[in-house]
Amino acid sequence: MITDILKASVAASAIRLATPYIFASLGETFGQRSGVLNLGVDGIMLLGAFAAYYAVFETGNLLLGVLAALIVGMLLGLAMAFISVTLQAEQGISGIGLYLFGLGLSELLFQKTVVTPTPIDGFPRVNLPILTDLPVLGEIFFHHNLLVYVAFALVPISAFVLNRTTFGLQIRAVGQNPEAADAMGISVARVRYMTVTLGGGFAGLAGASLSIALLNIFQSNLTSGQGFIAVALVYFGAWRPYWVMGGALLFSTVNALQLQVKTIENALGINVPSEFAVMAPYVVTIITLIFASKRVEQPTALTKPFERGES
Amino acid sequence: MPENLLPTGHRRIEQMRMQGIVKKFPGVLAVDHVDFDVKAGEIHALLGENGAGKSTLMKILYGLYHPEEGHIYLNDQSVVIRSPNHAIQHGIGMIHQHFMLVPSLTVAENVALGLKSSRGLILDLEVVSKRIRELSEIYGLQVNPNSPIWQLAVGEQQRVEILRALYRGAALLILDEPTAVLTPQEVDDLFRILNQMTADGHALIFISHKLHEVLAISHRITVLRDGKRVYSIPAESATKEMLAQMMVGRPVVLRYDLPPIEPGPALLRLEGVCATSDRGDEGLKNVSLNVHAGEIVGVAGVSGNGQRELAQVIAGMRSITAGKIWLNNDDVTSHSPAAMNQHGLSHIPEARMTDGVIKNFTVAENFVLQNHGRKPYAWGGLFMNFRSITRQCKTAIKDYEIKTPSHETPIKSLSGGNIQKLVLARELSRQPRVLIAAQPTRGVDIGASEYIHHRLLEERTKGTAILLISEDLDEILALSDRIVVMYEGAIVGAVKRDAADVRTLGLMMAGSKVTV
Amino acid sequence: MAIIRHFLNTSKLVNISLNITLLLLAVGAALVVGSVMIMLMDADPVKAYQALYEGAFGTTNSRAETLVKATPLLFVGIGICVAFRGGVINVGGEGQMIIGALAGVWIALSLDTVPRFIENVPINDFPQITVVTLSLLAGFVAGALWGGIAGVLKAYFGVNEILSTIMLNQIALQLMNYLLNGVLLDPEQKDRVNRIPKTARIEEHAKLPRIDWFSDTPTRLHAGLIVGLALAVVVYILLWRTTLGYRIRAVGQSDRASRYAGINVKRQVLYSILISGGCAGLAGAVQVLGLQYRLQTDGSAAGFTGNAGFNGIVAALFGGLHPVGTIPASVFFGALLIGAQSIQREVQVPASLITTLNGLVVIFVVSSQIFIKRLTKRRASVPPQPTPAAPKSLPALQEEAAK
Amino acid sequence: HTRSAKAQDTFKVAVVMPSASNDLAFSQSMIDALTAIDEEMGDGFEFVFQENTFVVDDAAIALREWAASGEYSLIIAHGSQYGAILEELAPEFPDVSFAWGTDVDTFGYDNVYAYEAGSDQGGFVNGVLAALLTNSNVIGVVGPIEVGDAKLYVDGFKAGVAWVNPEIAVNVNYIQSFSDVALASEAAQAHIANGADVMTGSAQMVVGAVGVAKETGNVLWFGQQSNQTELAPEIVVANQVYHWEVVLKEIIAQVQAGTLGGTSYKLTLENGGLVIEYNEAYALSAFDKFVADAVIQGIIDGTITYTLE
Ligand SMILES: Nc1ncnc2c1ncn2[C@@H]1O[C@H](COP(=O)(O)OP(=O)(O)OP(=O)(O)O)[C@@H](O)[C@H]1O
Ligand SMILES: Nc1ncnc2c1ncn2[C@@H]1O[C@H](COP(=O)(O)OP(=O)(O)OP(=O)(O)O)[C@@H](O)[C@H]1O
Ligand SMILES: [Mg+2]
Ligand SMILES: [Mg+2]
Repeated sequence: MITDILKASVAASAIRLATPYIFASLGETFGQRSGVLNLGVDGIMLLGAFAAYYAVFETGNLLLGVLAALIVGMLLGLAMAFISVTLQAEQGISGIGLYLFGLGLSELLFQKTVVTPTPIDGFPRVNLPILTDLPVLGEIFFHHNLLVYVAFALVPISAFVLNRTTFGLQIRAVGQNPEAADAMGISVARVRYMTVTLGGGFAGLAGASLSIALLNIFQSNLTSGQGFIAVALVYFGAWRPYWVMGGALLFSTVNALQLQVKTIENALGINVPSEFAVMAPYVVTIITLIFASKRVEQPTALTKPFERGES
Repeated sequence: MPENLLPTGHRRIEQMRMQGIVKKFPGVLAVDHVDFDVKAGEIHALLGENGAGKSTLMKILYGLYHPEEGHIYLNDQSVVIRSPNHAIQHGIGMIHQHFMLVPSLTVAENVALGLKSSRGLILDLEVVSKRIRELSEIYGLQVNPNSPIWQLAVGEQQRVEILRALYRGAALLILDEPTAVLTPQEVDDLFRILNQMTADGHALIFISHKLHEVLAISHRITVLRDGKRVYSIPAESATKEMLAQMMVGRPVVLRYDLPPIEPGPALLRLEGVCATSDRGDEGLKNVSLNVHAGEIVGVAGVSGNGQRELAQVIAGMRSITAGKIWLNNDDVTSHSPAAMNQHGLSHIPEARMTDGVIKNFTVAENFVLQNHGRKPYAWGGLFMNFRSITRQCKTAIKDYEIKTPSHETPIKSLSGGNIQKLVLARELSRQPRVLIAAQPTRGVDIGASEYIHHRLLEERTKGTAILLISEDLDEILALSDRIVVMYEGAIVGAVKRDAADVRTLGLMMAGSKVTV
Repeated sequence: MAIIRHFLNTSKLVNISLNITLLLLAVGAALVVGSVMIMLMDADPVKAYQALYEGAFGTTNSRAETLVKATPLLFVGIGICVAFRGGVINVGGEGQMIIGALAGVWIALSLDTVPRFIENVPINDFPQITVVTLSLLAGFVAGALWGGIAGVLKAYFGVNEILSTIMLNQIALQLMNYLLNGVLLDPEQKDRVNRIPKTARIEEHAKLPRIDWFSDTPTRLHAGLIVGLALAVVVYILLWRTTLGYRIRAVGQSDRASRYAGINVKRQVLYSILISGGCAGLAGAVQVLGLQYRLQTDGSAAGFTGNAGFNGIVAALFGGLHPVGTIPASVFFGALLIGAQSIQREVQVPASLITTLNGLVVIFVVSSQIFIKRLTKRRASVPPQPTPAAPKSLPALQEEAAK
Repeated sequence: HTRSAKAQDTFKVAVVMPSASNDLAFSQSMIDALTAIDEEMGDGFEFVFQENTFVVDDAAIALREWAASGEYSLIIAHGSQYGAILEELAPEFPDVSFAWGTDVDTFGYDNVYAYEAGSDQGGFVNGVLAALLTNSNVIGVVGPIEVGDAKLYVDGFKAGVAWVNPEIAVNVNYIQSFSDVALASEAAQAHIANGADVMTGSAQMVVGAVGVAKETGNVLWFGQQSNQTELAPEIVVANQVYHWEVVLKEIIAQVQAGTLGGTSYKLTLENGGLVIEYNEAYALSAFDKFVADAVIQGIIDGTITYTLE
């Protein structure tokens, strides 16, 4: 009995933990599929988190918060697109720059406006008629707030867009062989601007999911590096939305279990050093990938700026 | 249908004129005040050596490059072609010399790329596939709309390119070296299609380094040299020799006579070799083959029938599933490429740009790709000896007449012809006992081709065993002592030089067993 | 313009100085944007930027601190040059630094406690050179092995290195927290309830000597910098003068062509990240032996590394992925980081403003690279080849055609 | 500048601290203290600080600059991770006075003060109250890394709980991070899932945990380091709050008297450096409050003793 409760709560916790990763990783997937690596995800998440938090802090309107995060995220995505597509800047570095910028500015604005961490009323749990009250399943799947569901809904949508729409086809083409796409009359720059901006928006939502849905507070460096894990998860998922989600869930599940281990070990009487517990998700992710060992070719043009007549 | 419409329902381009076109690249006047025109129902051929400016001129017409000077007129209306998109809207299509396909996407996806979908935002691949099938019916171009490009042989990819252009119903179609990779039959098919298209009222521009093709298909011929238009002539009044001379500026030998040589021992031996192809099917089926010292064995075949796999297997770049391989009587079955090199193998790879050289390395660095760790290029295998590398490379540049500013130029800024010469120089300088030459003159102009052929014949007289893999039958016929034909991964026939003729070879390549 | 190009084609010097001018312009632009923010913090930009300059170059000490800050960036950056040239994106510098530091400090400490094997040799009389060399070596090897994990994963299991190195950073951190709270814990701390996770202090003979000959006031500048400069030269030779370097660069450019050439691609991938990790490991060891004299954790990686594992990448790329170019790049970046802090101290603006400013500078500088690219591209391309006279036989042929 | 000269004109203090000056925790507790002193001493006192100096070596630069400038009467390294730096720096500037914490070690230098918080004391009191208030007999603790001030507090808290009822399970979760709010909040979720109805924690990332406790509504929270009541007025019972001004005043007095260091100070309930601040909004039963006050008194006059594991 106690064990099922644990399982249920672990699963629920995993789903919550995975939410920001799914938002951010999906966004990054679009950018990378079109050939742009954005290492600045964490910075965008932070500014998105603050924007959402501040909007709600001032107005109490949650949708306004989401909107703010989305807009801020897309603006930063647009900036990243300008830097990496138009100015053809080395994507690795400009990403790090964007990260520092977001890390600093989000905290700066916070200190200038709200000053000390102050809780807000974030997205409440969505209560579904019967579902929420289902014994175990209810707790696992139907005890969450709106943004959690949005994140998971975005997975099939993203997959559909990438694989079944003309835009998706253009994204894949631009990421694999920009010259060819260009010769077929597709504007490589336009596609990349769109994906990176979209990715920024998703990253913004990832931030919002932390500050106004899961934690309902803001603090300096609220994400504590989750954006970088999100980028890693894109590689784990080999640029496929469903696999990316799988990676996020795996990572988060182990993380959730890891927290449980610490508390049930008293019962079991064993002693796991907390350092190793905390290590677990990272180790498991790598090991899983060893055994999955799918050698998927990354988008050929990833991190390569496109210019006509380059050969 | 109304007079000014094509069967595809698109508007005809009665006439296209380019006037006083100038295109500069840093340090190069690629196109120098060139006038060029083509009419509906006409095929206008464009000739010239590598780097003469043909592709550039066409890329301008297709909106990929923008000219510094000059005007383009469509049906006597001046137009500015800003982008490929724009060109497509004007009914101009282009088949690029270096394929413009996305390897990871399927044929259908590649065709659909950049087109409006009948379902708005959502892809309509079924519709596209259907139309593709129709077109391949009409023009007899077999391709499976659902197979990804990377699985297709070069020839098949070429067909996709053509299909795509037809699909878009281009009224004016530019073909930049479309036949470089096709077999005689394929070429005949292509020409049938092209004639059909001109009959329908298309205007066609045709670029090739193969003079007999040009003479066979085109109505008018224009020759470019170093960016200038040096000559324009109706096809019927032209001859191979004179065209060759026009391009190169000196008489060119187009036929070789092989001095009879007593073939020595078999230096390369394959016995029942099998291997899987990239497609995962049987790439090589139980191939047995001998190449003797002082002998050139030509491997003919439609591209994608195992030639690639054959070369890679011998070079140690592809593992074999069955059979044995000997170099100089040493069993080298499933040895590494390095080991193969050690055993005196040289290999001119098919994919020159991706396998043969490292684009961003200098000419000199590329010159020592395999031997960089050996005397005289390295001390004790540890430190590079640039002095001797430079010396050797400079000699090679001189001996092989490689056009390059210096030995320190990044090789990517050489023309394919010159890149190929460097590869040749490198491979021959390693004094091979066995040489694999895969598509040695693809896309290389006749001047360079002639040169390369002479070098191969020299090697032959030196007593090297040469395996010449080519889809250019003329080349095969011109150089080989013996010819084997590959079909679906197996050797379906072997012919002696004098017994060989284009027709029978063509039939074998098409799969029909012929015994000579 | 034409003249500029002419020079670009001929003289590299002009090209370099152009590089620098552009760099300064970019930084300038970033600082202008920054000054707006500083004013919004109702602080005085002029004073702030004075503080920045003073903090980085004003005094002997600040100059020394700039170099001290640059040292780990240099080590990591040099390693990044090798990795990136070999086509490996090593973002594991943080973890590799940590592991290197652990190994370095462990050797440095245990050389005091090894049993005497030679008679009458007091234990602490290991010559400084021996202890320091061994400790640094340990740092290099450990960092290399840690990087090697990602290398093996990439080469033999097809695990993307960006993913594995990001993960390995976290693992290394936890490892450090565990060891510093366990076997490596300072004996003095062991029996304290509120123990601080730090090692014992290393002995004099394990310290990298300070460099103090250039001034009478003591600074923290230490011999690590010299090691770094030497390493830059060594790695330059490695990359462009040795066959190993040739192979690494070849694989980085085209694994297909390398395979064709008979180069063992997987092994080169492994080598490049081994070397890269080693350099980062060295950075970690140097920080301990040259500056802090004991390893201590606040639970975060940055607490020890100061993000050198990431900033080193930036330095390397600013340095054109060239070990020697990385030297000025590291100093520039070090100066920036040092100066930024002094702004915070002198003008009392929030630290976050400084982080923002750093971000802006990085973005502006990296964005400015395109102009250099645009101008220098002309150097790469083919010079005009003289047009040979039209073929002699032209008129004849034309007559023939006319008939 | 001589010592005596310094003593007369305004007393200038410089502080370097690891996290944001408004972190509702360790760093803020120092800022609050200095602000309090500033209000008292007015013109006679000034302070500058460098916050967010989580990069340990960056603190070295700040401390060095300040020391070399000779402008500051007292230079504080507020963070146990800065010890190694002072250890190297102090001897170079023998006539500059340094203070650092939390630790007891003055390295035997006569220009270094050390200060620490006996946070186990407040931890004990919180623990006692927690034990009295729990119904499920499960208590959850969220900590950063298992060292220093945090460990001291948690161990004290455990002792307090055990003092009331050894049967009560105290689940401690060190999440190995001072900043990972998300993980802290999930740790709290885990505790609640395991039946915890009272929780506490240390360091700035616990805001996440407080949030969770607040949401569930029926889980109580005990604050540490600074007053966290405003985070969740409904469920915060009491906070142990640091008042560094107590030791700082002594140190300042010493420096003004010309002694630059050598002593190590400790915040205790006795010297008023540690204060249990109850949340007025929370209806703590008279009995529980009585017990808590008794325990505080007992610790002060030594009638209640406990051992930390
Ligand atoms: N993208 C480019 N950048 C710089 N120079 C170029 C570029 N493209 C072409 N050139 C220059 O323009 C000249 C003409 O090139 P072009 O591709 O038109 O030759 P070509 O006639 O197509 O050669 P081939 O017969 O090999 O196709 C070349 O000598 C080359 O130096
Ligand atoms: N980025 C570039 N910079 C300089 N020259 C270039 C560049 N791209 C192409 N060229 C030049 O354009 C000319 C033709 O380019 P292309 O790639 O068509 O080579 P090619 O000679 O046509 O190769 P192939 O013989 O295989 O057809 C070559 O002379 C090459 O030097
Ligand atoms: Mg061409
Ligand atoms: Mg060509």
